[in-house]
Amino acid sequence: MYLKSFSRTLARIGTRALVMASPLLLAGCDLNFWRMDGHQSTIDVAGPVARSQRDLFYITCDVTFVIFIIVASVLAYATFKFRARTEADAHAEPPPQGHGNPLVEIGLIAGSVFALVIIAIPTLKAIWYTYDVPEAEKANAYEVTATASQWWFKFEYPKEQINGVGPLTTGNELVIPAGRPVRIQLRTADVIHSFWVPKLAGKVDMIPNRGNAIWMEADQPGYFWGQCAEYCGDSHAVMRFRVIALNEKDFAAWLSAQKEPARVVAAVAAGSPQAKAQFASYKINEYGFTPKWDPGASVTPLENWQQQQFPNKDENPALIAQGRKLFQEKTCIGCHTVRGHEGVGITGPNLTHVGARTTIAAGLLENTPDQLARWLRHPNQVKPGNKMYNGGYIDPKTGKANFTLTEEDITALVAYLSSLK
Amino acid sequence: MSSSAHASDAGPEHVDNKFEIFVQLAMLLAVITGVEIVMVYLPFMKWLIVGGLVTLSIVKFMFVIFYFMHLRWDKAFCTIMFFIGLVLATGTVWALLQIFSVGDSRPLTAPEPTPPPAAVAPAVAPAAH
Amino acid sequence: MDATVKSHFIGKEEKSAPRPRLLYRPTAKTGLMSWLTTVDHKRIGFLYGIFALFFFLVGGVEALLIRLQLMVPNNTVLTAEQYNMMFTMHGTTMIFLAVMPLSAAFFNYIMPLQIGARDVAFPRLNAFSLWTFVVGAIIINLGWFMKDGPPDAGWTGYSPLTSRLYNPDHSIDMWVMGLQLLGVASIAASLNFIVTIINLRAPGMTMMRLPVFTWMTLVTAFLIVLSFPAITIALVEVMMDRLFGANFFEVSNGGMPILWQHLFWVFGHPEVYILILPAMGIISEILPTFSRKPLYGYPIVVFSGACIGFLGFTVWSHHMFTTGMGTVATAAFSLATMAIAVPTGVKIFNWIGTLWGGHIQMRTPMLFALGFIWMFMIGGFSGVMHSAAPADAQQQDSYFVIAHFHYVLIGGSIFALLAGIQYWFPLMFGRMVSEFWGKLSFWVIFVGFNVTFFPMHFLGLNGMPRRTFTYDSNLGWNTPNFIATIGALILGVGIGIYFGVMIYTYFKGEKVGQDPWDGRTLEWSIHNPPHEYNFKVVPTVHARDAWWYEKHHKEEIAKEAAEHAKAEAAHGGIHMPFASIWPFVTSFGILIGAIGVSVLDHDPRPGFWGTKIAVSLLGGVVMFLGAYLWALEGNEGYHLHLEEEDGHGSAPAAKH
Amino acid sequence: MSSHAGTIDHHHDPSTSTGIPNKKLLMWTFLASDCMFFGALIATHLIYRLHPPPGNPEPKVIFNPGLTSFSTFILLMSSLMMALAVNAIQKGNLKSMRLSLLTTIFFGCIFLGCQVFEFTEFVNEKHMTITNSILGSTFFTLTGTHGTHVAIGVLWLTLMYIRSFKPASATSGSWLGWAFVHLLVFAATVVLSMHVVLDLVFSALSTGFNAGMLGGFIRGNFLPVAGMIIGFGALRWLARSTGPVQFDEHNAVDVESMGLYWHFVDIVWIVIFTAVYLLEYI
Ligand code: HEA
Ligand code: HEA
Ligand code: HEC
Ligand code: CUA
Ligand SMILES: [Cu+2]
Repeated sequence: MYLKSFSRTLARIGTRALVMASPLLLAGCDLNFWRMDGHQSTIDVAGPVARSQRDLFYITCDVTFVIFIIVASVLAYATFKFRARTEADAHAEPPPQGHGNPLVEIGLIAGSVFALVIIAIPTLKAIWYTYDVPEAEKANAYEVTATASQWWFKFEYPKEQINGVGPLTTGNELVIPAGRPVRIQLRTADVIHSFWVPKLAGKVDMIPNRGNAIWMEADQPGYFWGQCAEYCGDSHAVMRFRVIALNEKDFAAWLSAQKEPARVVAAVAAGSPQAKAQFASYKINEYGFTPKWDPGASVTPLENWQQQQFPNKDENPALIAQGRKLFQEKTCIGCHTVRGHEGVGITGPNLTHVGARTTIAAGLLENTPDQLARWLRHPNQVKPGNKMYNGGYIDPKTGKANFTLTEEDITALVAYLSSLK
Repeated sequence: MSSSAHASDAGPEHVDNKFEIFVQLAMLLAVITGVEIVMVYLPFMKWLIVGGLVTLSIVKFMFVIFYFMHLRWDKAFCTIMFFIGLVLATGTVWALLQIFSVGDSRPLTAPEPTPPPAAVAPAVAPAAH
Repeated sequence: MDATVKSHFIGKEEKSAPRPRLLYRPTAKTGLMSWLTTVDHKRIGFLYGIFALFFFLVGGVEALLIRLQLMVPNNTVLTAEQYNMMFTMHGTTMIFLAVMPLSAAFFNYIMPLQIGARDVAFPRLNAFSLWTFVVGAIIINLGWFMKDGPPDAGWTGYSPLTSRLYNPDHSIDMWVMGLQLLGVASIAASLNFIVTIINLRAPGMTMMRLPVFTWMTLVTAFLIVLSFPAITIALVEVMMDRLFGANFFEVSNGGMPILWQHLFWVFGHPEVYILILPAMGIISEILPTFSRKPLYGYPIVVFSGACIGFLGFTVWSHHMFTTGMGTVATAAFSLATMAIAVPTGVKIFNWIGTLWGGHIQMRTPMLFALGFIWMFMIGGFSGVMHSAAPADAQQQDSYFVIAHFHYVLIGGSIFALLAGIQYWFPLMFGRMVSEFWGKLSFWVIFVGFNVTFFPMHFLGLNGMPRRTFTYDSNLGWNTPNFIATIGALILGVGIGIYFGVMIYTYFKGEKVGQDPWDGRTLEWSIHNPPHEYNFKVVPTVHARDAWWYEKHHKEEIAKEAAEHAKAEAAHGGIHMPFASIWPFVTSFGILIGAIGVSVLDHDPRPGFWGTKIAVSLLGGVVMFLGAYLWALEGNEGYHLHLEEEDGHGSAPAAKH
Repeated sequence: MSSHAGTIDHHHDPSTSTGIPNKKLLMWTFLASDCMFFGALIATHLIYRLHPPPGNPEPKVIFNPGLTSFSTFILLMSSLMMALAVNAIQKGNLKSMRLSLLTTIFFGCIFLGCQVFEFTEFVNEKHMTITNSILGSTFFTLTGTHGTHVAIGVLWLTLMYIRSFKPASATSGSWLGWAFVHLLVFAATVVLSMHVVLDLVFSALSTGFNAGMLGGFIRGNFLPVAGMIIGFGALRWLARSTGPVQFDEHNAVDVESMGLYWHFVDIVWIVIFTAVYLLEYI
């Protein structure tokens, strides 16, 4: 009787599951997700630290998988073998009332301990390995300081001092040398954040009043996705960043370019700025974007980044000059630094070379004129609660607007920001 | 039941003695406290004094729980019960102090200089100066 | 041990002398008043259960909203703030308002029956625990109805996100105060359970004869009384910071936010065992019953339970592997965490041993129990993967953790609790859930659960962080998220069926007689639904599976019971505690005070009697009066004489 | 069973499985829990002492060893009195128990008074507050929580003391009313006298103690002082003997459980005294 209802149940569930799954198949979903080869994969790794962590994970997987197979087979066997199959069976005399066997127990405990030892030894090794740059390579390690704020990252290069200004500072895109260990000091300006570039290394938290550090190394030059991994308030989900690893030569070139003050675009042709407000409009509450780099595209993300380093072709100097003026007038300078130009603020990311980044707003938006305009138009919709809105556009105490940007202003500002290569 | 027998032998004599035990114990505790207060000003090695203070406190502690709180006369189970909490609490406090005394836990605001923050710092003994 | 002796410690007989008006003992047996004043452990257990199931549905709806938001990339079902409130409330609700009270419901209802007691040691304290739990739940959820909104700092409430600077509104105050009260309620209830199990066992019920569920109740109660103080202190510190400007977590004055994490997890890890041990206890009751065999290796199962409880206090920092604790601490906590796999494994092995050679009856509770073993094992294995600290650096705060703990929490705790409801339903209400619908609900839940949470392992390893309200479409997370959402809907349907069937059965289900499963422990020896006094005669226990033994030694037991009945009658009959309104009043005072402290604004006007202070004080006074009158009314009871009652008693002679 | 004989075995309760009375077991379990409670608080304090931020006040400069030693001694003596109270009621000696309880309450109040004095001094003269430094936060929270425990203990002792007057023939509601009156008078008297004594100490500290100052003080505080004296008179009257009461050796377990709590508060202070105060002086 149980059997009958049981099989009936199974049949029903089977059909049900099929019905449920069909929209999924129809939607043409990528059913290869189990390959786990996304931009933030912890499996498809690109550096020694992440590799040691993944290999340890594989060991834990193997050991537990073997145990699972054994235990599960015994469990399944017991369940089917000792099932009461008939009504009579179920009401038969109870089986012998045995109470256990100490030898079996001790054997199983010993087995479990043994399995754990197999996991424990590589674990200990990896703990010491991932803790700090290996002694032999210490001298070669490159030092960077990363400071998180709600909801963006500041990167400082203490070795690259700029006269009278302090260390080289960038935001949201960390450029590091490839093939060389990098030691990153992790700091935070407000709450707890966590620094995570899955392909290069597991995360380490950025905790107030605590001097954490992480080390990582990229095997090859590349473009890596990172994300804040500790819940840090409203926009935690969109607190992202990128790491760009360059070979020694490119890295040196990049450093010297970055140390330059902001670019000034000379006015070639005089003429009134042609303001055009023709950017796409966005729905309220529409976060994020769909970038063009999917695996298999013709341009790799790194190539894309490299192209971004060159000045745009059709720059409009008048518009840019107008933008530069607005940058001052609209008090952007209070929060942002554009070294060599007017800004001195440190509340927001350093924008000296913002045009040379591939993303803005902490890895959230692609750095295109469209997206820049969108950011300037609605910083709060793109990134709820961020300080550029609360504090920049509106005064959080009074709730009054500090200033407004017209579409013309935005066009000019976008032109200016895009020119900052 | 065995308890009746137990009751009579643990009964009256003990009860009468307790008054004196309690008074004497209180005197003893007062003296120990006095010794402790004097001890901190003695010019001995730090570890010796800390050790002495901790020992004396434990002695006081034990006297109070076993006499004033009757653990001595009660079923052993009460002692077990209390010690489960006491041991776990002591262990947890100890572990927390250990964790916080390694160099990695040094807060950034701590006064000692050592410029590279996460560098190895000497472990500091709890609350000892 | 002579259980019939009336002790002076219980209180003296009161000649029904006229009492002060305020101290009249409530006598209502039905109606609202009877529920507010009840001290009957079964009614209290029932109320716990109802509240817990209600909050389970609330938490479930929150979960579904979470899943809907994550169904497709860049979705806009919820705003960022709403999403953050949702997962905070989902976690808090499920853990503190669903699983814990549901376990407490079973502790209350089943445990005294299993040890042959007529009630818990402190019946009024028990009522107080219940109402204080309700008050805590109200305070935590109050935010939904206020402009401040519910808390949104995660169920772990990591400082400094909970400070005034980053969360200026009252939502965090409510969270802090609510958790504080839940702590008070849990500790009070657990103290009660500990004393009950240690002291109120029926004659012959030695510790090593306790049913395993009762043992796990005991271990859980110990975990609660020993771990909750840590979070209490942590919450006090947050409260001092928020209300009085103290500096515990204030970085500008040298505070260290990391301290919160330590204190939270000193509580938090034992807490997860608080969630699973009762479940393991339930499983250890169901498997033997439906295998018709005693539990394999009883002493080892008990010992491993205690062992898990103890080890649970030594591993808290495995939630903090990414906080840069240094090598030695990380290694120590990593190894200690792995060690827990051993006692847990022992339990799994012994459960399989119980099945081995049995006559396994595939009834609904058994299905859930077997499902539990499978799912919990998978969850446990991903736990072991976490315990390898460097590997955890990649998994921490990713969906891999979400997968891990939903496997142990749903596949573990919830499966076992659902099994327990099915298992004890006939005892509680005298009706039995239909096999077909019960099994259907199991399979839908089982499938839905796995479809929801298995893909999350892949999501986590593919780098999706938890607590993110949105994600981009180019990271390879779309499909698993979509599948998970479909799974959650299936799960929802399954739970819907389960609840629907339960409600139907409560009103219309098939009636069953006593002991329908051929049970092994004492709760099956009584009439169902149980009488107020549980046992007509306090049973005498001769063996581990006491009821099984009684069923096989009928004459001997019948004789013994008759003697006991006589002795008890000579002592004035069955002693029952009076009902009382004062625990409720005390909790009500706490409610007022808590609202004063956590919800009201500081009164800007000068003077002592700002509304905040006034309301808080008023609450304090009501609470004090409640407690004082509670103390003054005394703990006397009355006596029941069963002659006039119907024939269904507990005496084994009277049954079958 | 012995319970029906003249003497009661106070360490055995035949109605429970272990023989330990329920209340006592409850209290011991609660104290086990409270160990974790104070453990977490003390750990917090010590951790911050381990890592004092710059500009944190130096405890050595702030603490007042004389006062603390005095209040430690007082608390020890209160523990003694508490033990004697339990001893007395176990023998059925109600009068002696009441006296011991009152002395315990008295010592408890002195301890609390010392703490109020200490806190006032730290805040007003040493300028350490809960907000201006981490030491202030941890110190005031830790010792304040302990003080709250003491205050709850005093309240409990008072309630127990009042309950010991419940007439054997409690046939009407009148006793309940009197109990409330008793409690209110007790509370008012305690608060008033602590107020008066502390004021006296403060003014003695500022002007020196002599007869003239005392006269001036009494004149200046006529109402509180008079209230205090009336309060004591009323308490004496409320405590007059009115025949047999419902409180005897059967209640010993109540008193004993309360005693366990009180002693525990004392041993917590033993730990605090060493860990928070004494260790700072080495
Ligand atoms: C019911 C609740 C429950 C249970 C029982 C467990 C059980 C375990 N948990 Fe889990 N855990 C949680 C609930 C639970 N957990 C929650 C809620 C979180 C997240 C909190 C948050 O951040 O919000 C968490 C997070 C969590 C982390 C932190 C992850 C992170 O954030 O980085 C870790 C790390 O070690 C961990 C480990 C373990 C281990 C080792 C066990 C072990 O007890 C498991 C033991 C069981 C087995 C191993 C299976 C059976 C055993 C055998 C068949 C024997 C043979 C096996 C071996 C020898 C391997 N858990
Ligand atoms: C016991 C604890 C418990 C339980 C039972 C659950 C149950 C579920 N949880 Fe759980 N969850 C947690 C504890 C729990 N969770 C915790 C502690 C967190 C971390 C919080 C934090 O980060 O702070 C978390 C976080 C969490 C997340 C991650 C959020 C994030 O980090 O961004 C997700 C995402 O999918 C999720 C999903 C679910 C789902 C789908 C269920 C399902 O099992 C729910 C099933 C129930 C229902 C579906 C509702 C009942 C049915 C009806 C009302 C019938 C009507 C409905 C229909 C017909 C559809 N949970
Ligand atoms: C109150 C401070 C404040 C003001 C004023 C302000 N910003 Fe910002 N800005 C920020 C912050 C903070 C961020 C980082 C937001 C994030 O990503 O979370 C930011 C980010 C940006 C970015 C993206 C930078 C990057 O690397 O991701 C741009 C571009 C920008 N701001 C431009 C402007 C312009 C143009 C103005 C003036 C119209 C302005 N900001 C005014 C605070 C401010
Ligand atoms: Cu920063 Cu999350
Ligand atoms: Cu844990």
